[in-house]
Amino acid sequence: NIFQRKQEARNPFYRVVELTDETEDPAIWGKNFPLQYDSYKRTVDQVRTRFGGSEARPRTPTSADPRSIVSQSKIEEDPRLKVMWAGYAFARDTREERGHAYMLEDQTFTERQLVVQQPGACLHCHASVYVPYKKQGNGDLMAGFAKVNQMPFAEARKLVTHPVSCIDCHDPATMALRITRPGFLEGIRALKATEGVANYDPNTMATRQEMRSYVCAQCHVEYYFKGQEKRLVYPWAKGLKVDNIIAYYDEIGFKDWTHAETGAPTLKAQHPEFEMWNQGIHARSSVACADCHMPYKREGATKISDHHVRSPLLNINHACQTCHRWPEAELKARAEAIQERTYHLRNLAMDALIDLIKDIKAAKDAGETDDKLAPIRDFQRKAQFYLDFVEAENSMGFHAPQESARILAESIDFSRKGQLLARSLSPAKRP
Amino acid sequence: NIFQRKQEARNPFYRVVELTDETEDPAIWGKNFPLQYDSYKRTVDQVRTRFGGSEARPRTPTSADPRSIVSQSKIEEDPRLKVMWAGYAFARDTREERGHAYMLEDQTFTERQLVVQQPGACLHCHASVYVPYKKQGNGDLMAGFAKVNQMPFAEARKLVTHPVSCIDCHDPATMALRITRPGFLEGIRALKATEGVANYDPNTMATRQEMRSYVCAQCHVEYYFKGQEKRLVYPWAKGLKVDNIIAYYDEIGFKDWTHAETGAPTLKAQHPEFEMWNQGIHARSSVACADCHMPYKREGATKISDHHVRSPLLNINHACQTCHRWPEAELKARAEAIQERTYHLRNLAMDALIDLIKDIKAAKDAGETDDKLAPIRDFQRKAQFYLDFVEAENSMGFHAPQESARILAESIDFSRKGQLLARSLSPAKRP
Amino acid sequence: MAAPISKSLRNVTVSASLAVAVLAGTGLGIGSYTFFYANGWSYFTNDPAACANCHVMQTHYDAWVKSSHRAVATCNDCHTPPNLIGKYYTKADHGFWHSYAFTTGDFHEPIFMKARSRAIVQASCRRCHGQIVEAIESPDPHRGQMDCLLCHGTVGHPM
Ligand code: HEC
Ligand code: HEC
Ligand code: HEC
Ligand code: HEC
Ligand code: HEC
Ligand code: HEC
Ligand code: HEC
Ligand code: HEC
Ligand code: HEC
Ligand code: HEC
Ligand code: HEC
Ligand code: HEC
Ligand code: HEC
Ligand code: HEC
Ligand SMILES: [Ca+2]
Ligand SMILES: [Ca+2]
Repeated sequence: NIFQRKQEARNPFYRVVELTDETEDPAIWGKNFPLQYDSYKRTVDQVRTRFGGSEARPRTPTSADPRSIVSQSKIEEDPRLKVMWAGYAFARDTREERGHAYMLEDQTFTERQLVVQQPGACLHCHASVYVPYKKQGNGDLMAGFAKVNQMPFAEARKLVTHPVSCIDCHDPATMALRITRPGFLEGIRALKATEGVANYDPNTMATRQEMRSYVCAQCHVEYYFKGQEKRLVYPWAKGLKVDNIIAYYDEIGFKDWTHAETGAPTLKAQHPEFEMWNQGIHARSSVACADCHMPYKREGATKISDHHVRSPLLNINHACQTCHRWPEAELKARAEAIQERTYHLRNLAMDALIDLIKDIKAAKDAGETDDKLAPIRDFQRKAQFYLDFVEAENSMGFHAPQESARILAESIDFSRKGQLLARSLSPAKRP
Repeated sequence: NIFQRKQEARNPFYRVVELTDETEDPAIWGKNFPLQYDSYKRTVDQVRTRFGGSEARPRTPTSADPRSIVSQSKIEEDPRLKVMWAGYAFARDTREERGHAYMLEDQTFTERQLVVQQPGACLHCHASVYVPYKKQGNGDLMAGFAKVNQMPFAEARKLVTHPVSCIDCHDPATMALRITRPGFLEGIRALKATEGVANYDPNTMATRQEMRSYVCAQCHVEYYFKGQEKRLVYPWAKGLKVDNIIAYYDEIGFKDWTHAETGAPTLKAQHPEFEMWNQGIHARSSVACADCHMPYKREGATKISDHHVRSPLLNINHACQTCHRWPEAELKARAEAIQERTYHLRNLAMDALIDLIKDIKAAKDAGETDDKLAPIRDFQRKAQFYLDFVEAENSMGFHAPQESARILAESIDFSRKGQLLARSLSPAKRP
Repeated sequence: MAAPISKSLRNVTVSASLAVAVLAGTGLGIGSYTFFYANGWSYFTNDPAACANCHVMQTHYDAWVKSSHRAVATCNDCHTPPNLIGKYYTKADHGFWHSYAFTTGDFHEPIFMKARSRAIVQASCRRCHGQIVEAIESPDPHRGQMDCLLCHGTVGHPM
């Protein structure tokens, strides 16, 4: 009723409990901010869109993996992925990602854990690590980060309890957004240095609108583990485009794995949402991740950010229609037209890559030397990374439609040129 | 001043002369509509943008070609075009297109006229043909069209006097837009039939906003000359996408020319602006050609359509800022970012096509049979048409950024697959 | 209220009398001719039709008539600050520059709001909707306030 609304409005923050820089549990924050907490909890929902969301698939829990529901498997939906990633943990188990509520358990129980001994660095993006890092570093976030990175996953896993929580994005005193992730702090500093800005610190130098994307870019980015210390690094020292990132990896001679069928030193791209969004028209128009994935919604006499982070296509009226006054069906059709085009090219690029892998394997089986194979394997490395940069990016091209198509076109060219080179090797040696 | 402005606002059209359905000369129309006529005359201006507009290049007039100024040559700027079009008139002379004022003389004096005996059908889009068609058809537009199509160009040329003029787009009685071009009337009818609309007639069934694009689509479209009668046809009976159009040509077994180096039955795409625009977000948002290329401008108290048809990037405040509230420099940068990406892919696709042409030539020189070459030549046909569909489209991808990139990606794939096939032919026969 | 907004409003008040003087001083020039001929005085009313006296405001007027705010906010509710001096200063400022620009025809088209006008409009949004947006107002204003117009730029006159 009106009276209650007026109350709510005058008193949007009920400070019923004291929050400190050690309050990890979101339920406690929820006492002060029940509306945000309620929507935050809804990230357990699973609803599928044409290319996003996720589908709840029942499974029989085991002692090794107690999950009774997972989301659909990407490698079963498209088995070519197993060839593309042959020899890497992703070929064993890769699923459609789902809501934030699942991040910790999905990481803990993915079968990828059974293939490779993973480091503590993994947790950076799958748990509320702010308080644990500080504790491990005796109050020093960066020191704790360095320490946890190097631990075996199982050991580090014991230090954390929650998926991403309020404290990971908010300052408990003011509720202002803040960056808590060392990986992003170092990554954005390196990036800004290339633009001539020294010692960039988002926590003091970013605008509010920038922060509405940066809190997401703490995790939704490409990364690798550097050296023995398994330091989590965002490869942005040459820029954010796929071309800059591969140039960076080439320079330091990094590879994620050796392809099982071809012996190529390959790279796995992972969720470069922030990088791709940056190339798109929305980023250029200052439209932030939160604008679409956490749009405002009205609750009584106040409007709040919808903490049910999810596909905007499940929430078109709030996520899109304030800016685009078209009917919901039309907006959905627009997004899907972009996605369908991307999907078509992704399939062409995938076919080309599989063809290349076959040709390299044949040349290798025919006894070609590593010397001769090197430039061809390099084509595979490039073709794979470019394709994966779109495949692993979760918007199926929406975040940057033309750039996604551009990247896939280059991937096709790399694959086919690699094939031409592979086939130019002495055919006499062919089986 | 204000007084005059108020006057103007009350009385925008001075009907000083009577216009009939036979008034060809735009200067006479200009007596009634001096503002539109003044801007219409300014299409003689030549200003270059990064990828559009045109550059005025002086030349020494000859008796065969009296032009003292032409625009830059595309085939000199990128000599790969001569290989792509080898054996066709376009390899002899293709220039950047310029303002409407030049259409008749540029067509008359292009060196392409020296290579092929052109038909009267050419004039459909380069002259004010409405009155001449009606005269030749004794009052029947379609009959006149059929008759002029078949004439030799030189003969038909004598029937016309003006470049596109007021009467080609306007009804002299009401000044409403109207379609006068048989090619478009037939083309759009075939297209609408595929969508289940029978006997479509734009002159009675199109909305005003549609007409603001259709008047341009009378000419800015892909076309071919059908059969002995050289009937001008827009190949839309299966749809407007590049894939639909090539399917149409394949079905009727049409080719524009035989490639001189490879013997492939190739197709030349020509200015498919209407087709490409249709795939873009602006068309989807009902933004018409005239909105960008003839935006409203204020003349005193009246707003008129700027009849100085030209690159919108030379007129950003009127052409774009009504809808996009960003600074001019930013809007230019946005358009150019799209164009640069397209240009990059266009170059990749061009390289791939040239490589394919080399490989087919080598296989042919090595004595491969037409039977064996046929599927490879078909790859060339496809790769060439897809690439040309973007190359010949004059917005360098702006009209449909992702679709242009998609088409180029497919072109690359066709070229490279063609190469793989060419090289799989018995290498023993290679020179 | 956001720092940048209140600051520019304070500047407004301080220089208001000066500006009125300038306006008066030019009163015998072309500005005043325009001002009167174009029914300048109606400008000081709250009637939106007064704005549409200038045909360059006609499109905004036509759009406002169809807007969600037609029944609840007039032009001045959004485009002038609330206090009396600010209000009439802003009107004088607009009035003078509009007349000047209109007469000379020397203005950028389409018309874009200046930064100061943008701040005034956003202050108006907050004046009416302060309550509902309280929860989303920035807790650390030095980072900048939420830009209402990023999402709601068309509420006054969707064109
Ligand atoms: C203009 C709106 C918009 C912006 C801004 C935006 N996104 Fe998206 N995002 C989308 C749409 C639309 C999809 C596709 C959802 C689908 O297919 O169901 C998507 C998909 C995603 C997905 C996969 C979601 C799923 O349901 O599987 C993730 C993760 C994501 N975006 C993260 C981000 C991040 C991080 C940022 C900022 C760096 C960002 N987005 C910016 C609109 C946006
Ligand atoms: C601490 C790391 C972290 C942060 C910070 C983070 N995310 Fe996520 N996000 C994840 C992980 C991990 C998943 C996948 C969880 C899973 O599949 O179990 C995910 C999943 C998602 C999804 C997919 C939901 C679905 O239904 O498929 C979206 C959308 C998304 N995040 C958007 C965002 C946005 C927007 C922000 C910032 C407001 C953000 N994320 C901040 C780690 C993070
Ligand atoms: C830089 C941040 C980051 C790091 C480090 C990280 N993840 Fe993730 N992870 C994400 C994000 C964001 C998603 C959701 C988007 C997606 O699935 O592409 C995700 C999704 C997942 C998923 C669910 C989808 C799937 O692939 O099945 C699993 C499982 C997972 N991660 C496991 C791991 C493991 C194991 C590690 C360590 C080797 C790790 N993650 C390291 C950010 C990260
Ligand atoms: C992944 C990042 C992320 C997490 C986790 C998160 N928030 Fe937020 N929150 C945001 C963003 C983004 C905003 C918008 C801030 C802005 O506009 O400046 C926001 C805004 C808020 C606000 C301000 C009012 C509003 O709704 O806009 C409150 C209060 C809030 N969050 C509470 C919480 C609580 C309580 C939790 C835990 C249950 C939480 N948040 C978890 C990202 C997050
Ligand atoms: C805060 C404002 C805002 C939000 C929210 C927003 N957009 Fe946009 N969108 C823009 C702007 C700005 C542009 C660039 C064009 C322009 O200047 O009008 C754009 C462009 C687009 C385009 C054309 C780009 C292209 O590549 O074809 C599409 C499609 C689109 N948006 C769809 C969506 C969808 C779907 C959503 C919701 C998931 C969404 N937008 C959310 C502001 C927004
Ligand atoms: C949303 C704006 C917009 C619309 C709508 C639009 N165009 Fe364009 N057009 C452009 C831009 C921008 C360019 C690139 C100009 C440049 O590179 O200088 C362009 C380029 C062109 C060119 C080449 C111009 C030159 O300077 O060389 C032609 C011809 C053209 N368009 C015709 C059309 C036709 C016909 C239609 C409708 C079927 C259309 N355009 C619709 C914006 C538009
Ligand atoms: C269906 C309409 C149409 C027909 C038929 C047509 N043209 Fe054009 N022509 C155009 C348009 C539109 C342009 C401007 C766009 C461009 O150059 O791509 C153009 C441009 C030209 C140009 C200037 C640019 C250049 O290529 O050097 C020449 C010369 C020309 N045409 C000659 C001809 C000749 C010769 C014929 C007959 C064989 C012909 N045209 C038939 C529509 C047509
Ligand atoms: C009667 C045929 C015809 C019609 C109708 C027509 N055009 Fe053209 N247009 C041409 C030809 C031919 C050229 C090239 C002239 C040359 O290069 O000599 C051209 C050139 C152009 C150019 C290039 C100008 C430059 O500087 O490069 C633009 C832009 C253009 N047209 C847009 C339009 C638009 C918009 C419409 C509709 C309002 C339209 N045209 C209607 C035939 C036509
Ligand atoms: C290539 C096509 C084309 C040609 C040629 C053309 N016009 Fe137009 N004209 C248009 C379009 C498009 C409009 C906008 C009509 C609408 O919005 O319905 C227009 C509008 C007009 C209007 C209505 C008022 C206005 O400015 O919007 C007048 C008057 C006019 N033209 C006069 C002329 C005169 C005089 C000539 C010859 C000197 C001419 N036109 C040549 C396409 C053309
Ligand atoms: C009559 C309105 C109108 C005009 C004029 C117009 N646009 Fe747009 N533009 C739109 C709409 C509508 C969209 C789709 C996004 C949306 O819904 O806001 C769009 C989208 C865009 C986009 C994003 C699409 C993409 O593929 O990235 C760019 C860039 C753009 N316009 C640039 C321009 C430029 C440059 C001009 C002038 C040459 C122009 N526009 C003229 C209405 C217009
Ligand atoms: C509900 C608030 C509101 C009302 C009522 C309102 N406006 Fe506006 N006005 C705005 C906003 C918001 C903008 C900024 C639009 C933008 O930048 O996207 C604006 C901008 C303008 C501009 C600058 C041009 C532009 O689009 O930036 C003019 C002129 C204008 N308004 C005139 C008027 C007139 C005249 C009226 C009354 C008929 C009026 N406004 C009523 C909110 C309003
Ligand atoms: C004398 C004619 C005239 C009248 C009356 C008029 N305007 Fe304007 N207005 C203009 C002109 C001309 C401009 C463009 C000035 C410029 O951009 O420098 C303009 C610009 C504006 C702007 C945007 C420029 C800025 O200051 O940021 C707003 C907002 C605006 N007018 C609102 C109004 C309102 C509200 C009214 C009625 C109370 C009104 N106008 C009455 C002629 C007029
Ligand atoms: C004079 C008071 C007043 C001013 C100034 C004002 N509004 Fe409103 N606004 C209202 C009222 C009253 C309603 C309708 C009441 C309701 O439904 O809550 C409303 C409704 C709205 C709505 C919901 C309807 C819609 O159009 O989506 C939005 C959003 C909104 N206003 C935003 C704004 C913004 C942004 C500004 C500043 C540019 C602004 N308002 C200026 C009084 C005002
Ligand atoms: C990033 C986009 C965005 C920005 C910025 C934004 N809003 Fe909103 N606003 C929304 C959305 C989405 C809704 C719809 C919420 C709903 O319907 O639940 C909304 C709703 C509203 C409403 C209407 C509530 C109702 O239904 O009655 C008002 C009033 C409003 N906003 C005012 C403002 C004001 C004032 C500002 C600036 C301080 C602002 N908004 C900034 C996105 C935004
Ligand atoms: Ca998902
Ligand atoms: Ca040109």
